[in-house]
Amino acid sequence: MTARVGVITFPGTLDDRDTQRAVRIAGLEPVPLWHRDKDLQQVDAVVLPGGFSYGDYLRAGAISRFSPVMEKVIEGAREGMPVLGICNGFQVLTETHLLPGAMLRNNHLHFICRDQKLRVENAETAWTSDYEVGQEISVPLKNIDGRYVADERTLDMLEAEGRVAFRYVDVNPNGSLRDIAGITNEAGNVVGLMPHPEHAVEPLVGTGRTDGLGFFTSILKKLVSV
Amino acid sequence: MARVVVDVMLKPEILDPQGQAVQRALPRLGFEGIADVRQGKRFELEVEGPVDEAALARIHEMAETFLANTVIEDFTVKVDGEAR
Amino acid sequence: MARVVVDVMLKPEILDPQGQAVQRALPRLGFEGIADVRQGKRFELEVEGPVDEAALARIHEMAETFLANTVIEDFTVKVDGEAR
Amino acid sequence: MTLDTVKHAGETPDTDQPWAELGLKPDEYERIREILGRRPTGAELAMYSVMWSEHCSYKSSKVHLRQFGEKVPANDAMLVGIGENAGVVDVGQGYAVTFKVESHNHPSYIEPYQGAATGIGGIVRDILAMGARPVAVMDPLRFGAADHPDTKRVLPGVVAGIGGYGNCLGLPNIGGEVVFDACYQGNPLVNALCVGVMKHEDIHLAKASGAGNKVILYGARTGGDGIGGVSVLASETFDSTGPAKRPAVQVGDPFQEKLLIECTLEIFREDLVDGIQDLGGAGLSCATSELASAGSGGMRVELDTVPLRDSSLSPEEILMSESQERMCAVVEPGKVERFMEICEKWDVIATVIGEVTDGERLEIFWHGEQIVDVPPRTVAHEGPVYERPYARPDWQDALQADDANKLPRPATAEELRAQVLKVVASPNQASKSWITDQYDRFVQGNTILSQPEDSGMVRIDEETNLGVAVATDGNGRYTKLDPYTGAQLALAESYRNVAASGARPLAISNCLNFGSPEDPAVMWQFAEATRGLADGCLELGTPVTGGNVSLYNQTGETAIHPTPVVAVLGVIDDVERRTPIAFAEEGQLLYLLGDTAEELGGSAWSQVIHDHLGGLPPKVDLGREKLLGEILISASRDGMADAAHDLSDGGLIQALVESCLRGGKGARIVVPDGMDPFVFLFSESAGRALVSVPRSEELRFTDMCGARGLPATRVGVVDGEEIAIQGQFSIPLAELREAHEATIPALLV
Ligand SMILES: Nc1ncnc2c1ncn2[C@@H]1O[C@H](COP(=O)(O)OP(=O)(O)O)[C@@H](O)[C@H]1O
Ligand SMILES: [Mg+2]
Repeated sequence: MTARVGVITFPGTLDDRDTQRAVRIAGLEPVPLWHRDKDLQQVDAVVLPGGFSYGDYLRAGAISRFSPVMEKVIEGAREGMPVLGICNGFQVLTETHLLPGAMLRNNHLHFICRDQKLRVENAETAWTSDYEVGQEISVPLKNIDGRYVADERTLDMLEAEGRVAFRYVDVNPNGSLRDIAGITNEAGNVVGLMPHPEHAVEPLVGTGRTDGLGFFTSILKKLVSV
Repeated sequence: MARVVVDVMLKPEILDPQGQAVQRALPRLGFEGIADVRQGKRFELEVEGPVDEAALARIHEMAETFLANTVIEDFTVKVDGEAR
Repeated sequence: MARVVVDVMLKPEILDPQGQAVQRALPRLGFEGIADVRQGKRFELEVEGPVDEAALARIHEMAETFLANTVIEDFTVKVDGEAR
Repeated sequence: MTLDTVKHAGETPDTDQPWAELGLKPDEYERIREILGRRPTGAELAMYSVMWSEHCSYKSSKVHLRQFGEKVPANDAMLVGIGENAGVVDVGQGYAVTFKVESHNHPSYIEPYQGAATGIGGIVRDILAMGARPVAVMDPLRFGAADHPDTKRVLPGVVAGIGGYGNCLGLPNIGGEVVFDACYQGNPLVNALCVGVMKHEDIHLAKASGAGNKVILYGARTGGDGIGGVSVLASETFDSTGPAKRPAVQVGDPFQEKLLIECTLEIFREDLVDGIQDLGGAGLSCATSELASAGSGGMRVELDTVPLRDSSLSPEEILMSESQERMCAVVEPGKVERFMEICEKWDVIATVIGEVTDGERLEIFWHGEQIVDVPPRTVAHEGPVYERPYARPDWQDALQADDANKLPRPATAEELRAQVLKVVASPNQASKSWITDQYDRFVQGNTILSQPEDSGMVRIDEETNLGVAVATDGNGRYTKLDPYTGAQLALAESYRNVAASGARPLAISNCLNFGSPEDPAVMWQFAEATRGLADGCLELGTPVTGGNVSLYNQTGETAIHPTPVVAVLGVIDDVERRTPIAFAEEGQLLYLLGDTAEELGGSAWSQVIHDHLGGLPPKVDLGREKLLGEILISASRDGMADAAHDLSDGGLIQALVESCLRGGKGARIVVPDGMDPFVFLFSESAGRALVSVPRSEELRFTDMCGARGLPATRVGVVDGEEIAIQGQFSIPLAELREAHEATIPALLV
């Protein structure tokens, strides 16, 4: 029996089917969850995929955070359930304050789609244990509201506690403070990042790299070994 | 230095998807009694020198030709008093 | 029905590339003398019923929890008189 | 104002009506009166005027477009042909693919962001209406001079609009074109293409049948935007004053459209609709009359039931409104409840607005009174048809006599080198990544190839690796020099691009962008181009499955270059066998396929170095194109080529630079004996491609070319960090990259 990973679809979510595919490729069972669901169907972990939920109107992630399913996600996250927010999912996690800071319009004001190099800064979270600290990976990045900001104190705290999970390497594609591409909560079960690991799991499509598979194999190991 | 504010709103007959999305979300969040929401842009301009009629006329022109697309948007210009 | 306006602006210490882009474009278009531009959002709410203190308090809460993200934004609420 | 009912119209035959303001001609108005046996009501007049506009009725182009149906090549792949929302082709394994390209030119000039955004929205709904899941978009674009100040307004807005809408829908953008030319200054061309995939049994058609079946309008509420958009924006020149008292530009809501897509696909999955039609130009007028016209029986609509955004709209305005993100479905009564449930699930508003009747009329009611009573075919399918006069313009001879082959050429190797750098850095030849990086090319996780590859390719079956490839091309300069040949060159190039990626070309869609049909010279260009395209498709064996015509692209007396944009769709059985353009393997051999003649008319070189347009375009040999295609496809399938790039504008040097930069590897090139190095590098002879062949495959590859009679010349080897043309010059890759990539950002930021 393998572990079950819930993949939430909000209205306007785009990468839900891609995320389910990545989960499947890693050997996990994807469980589609709907934004109106009031329970999580006993999944072992949850991914909030990318997209433009509610059109990203108002602010990216601002409306989705009030979806019924998010109450359960917040509850679960506080109890230690692994939660991964990718792109729009990361934006939702900051709007719910499960992760600190906020996402703003890219400093160049354009949507940007590129193959982005990242450095793994924390390989102890639920979603990064298959990587090594300092390892560089390349995964697609695509967003218009990808600029991570937080006040200095929060940034210092994140650094001091080792909670910056990923940093942009070579190019900071959006003006994120301190090149932050992804962060984790204190317990390491909640991780959010702007780039898209689920689009780097097959050699044939996208950029042709599989550097993103580690997210899903990390969670597989964690869930199946406990 | 004085501050001039230019508000740019979609014309009333033009679809405002953002405002609609906000309005539709409100009841779910427990806020009732809002019949309509329109979302627009607010520009705060810090103007060097006096904000006299000539300056306002120029800002008006700027709003008309650049800050707003008057095919779909209306705008208003107003002086906001001393900038903080 | 009365109109209440909520203005949401990025906090002063947060970089506002949209405002900056506008400001940078102005001289090219022949508009000089604008020292700074900040771009924010304006929400026009049509409120059913009286806009009394209770209503304003609710709108304030709505702005604080929803219309603005106070990690990065400031907001103001004001009554705009009768809606057209 | 009293309501202009059918009864009232019958009683007041002499009432003055604003038919001229609505763009109708006197004889057209007369014909409406004849059809109805009375004067039309205001609502009927509104419907006829939008549906008989150039944009909806194709009244000037119809007589020429007929050739696409008449000269049909033998090809059993076509499942649905011209006439539906989009054509459908069989790609095997039970899959069907639908694709179409459309224009949104004029709105994009007025409001670049929204004009382009709603262009994507419109074409996506066409594809959806066929029953397919949209899987990719492309955007062939043309702007005025790169350094013109207005280009700085139009281009970034258009690109942001295409990205803003397409990215939000989750559709990968897998290709397109960006061309600059002063002729498009006041008339940018914003064409948009969408591809969709379904199983054969899921194909849906736009027809209403079965008396008692319900007509359901679903999606966005109807507002006052875009009224008169069709007739004013798409049919008339800008200076004419149209009827637009309401804004003629629409604002798109991609979020609503995303919901509409998912909701509609779920409705298809449960087999709940009989007929379906998207609402595009001419809104409800178009949807109701087309559904009724294509089906059996009539239709009755209660206009009061249409959900409105603005309660002050008149019935005429409701019928003409082009509010975006709406669809119209015909549903059996027993399935209505489930239909509504699915709409509710997706937060999509759905309303029964009428039903199919056993009569023959389209009847529309407002406040209980009848305001429309028409035979639907006369609105939708039997509009006016013009045999517009056409004549070869008197300047054509002089233009062709102004031979580009006689222009001064570089005298030294150093000058040749400088011109190479200048051409690859020119706006039309420069890298477009500043633009294409604003588009999501990864979403849906099936993108095999995307810009800057020769074609965009997506996988459509994860188990079997079946895929489709699409390329779009058009060259207004060639077409201006010779419209017949120019259209065929566009076809040939697009065909070649698909084949170079390893896919087998199957079918064509096209978007014909021209000036005013009332100008006999433009009409001649149009007639020649359609004839060229139809003949070409017949010869290549690839049927035209659909397309779009955009006329009146002109400012005053000056028309744009005639610009037919041709999209070719191909199929590839195993996407793992695709051929990319990157020269990445050191030591591989570079083969030039095809013949190089001295052909510089309309070339990039003549434009960049001499600002010249004259002479004849390159010759077309479609038999040769077909052979080249077969070789490229075989090479891909049998692993004989690791990379291939078609040769087109900019000639060999342009292809070489692109492939080397993409792979990060240089090349050493030898000019073949007896060939002039300048002609070798810059000629734009058609029917050519550059291929990177592993040494182990060389013999097999050359044998294949030899056996089939395709000239294959070994011209060099992948090697080093520079492009070196033996005996001439060399340029480091870094210098080429700088030249190629810096141009567009510098123009626009
Ligand atoms: N507006 C655009 N949108 C998406 N892709 C584009 C656009 N413009 C150009 N491209 C892509 O850039 C690449 C180079 O374009 P082009 O030089 O026109 O190709 P070709 O000459 O081979 O037809 C192609 O992959 C094309 O699809
Ligand atoms: Mg090509």
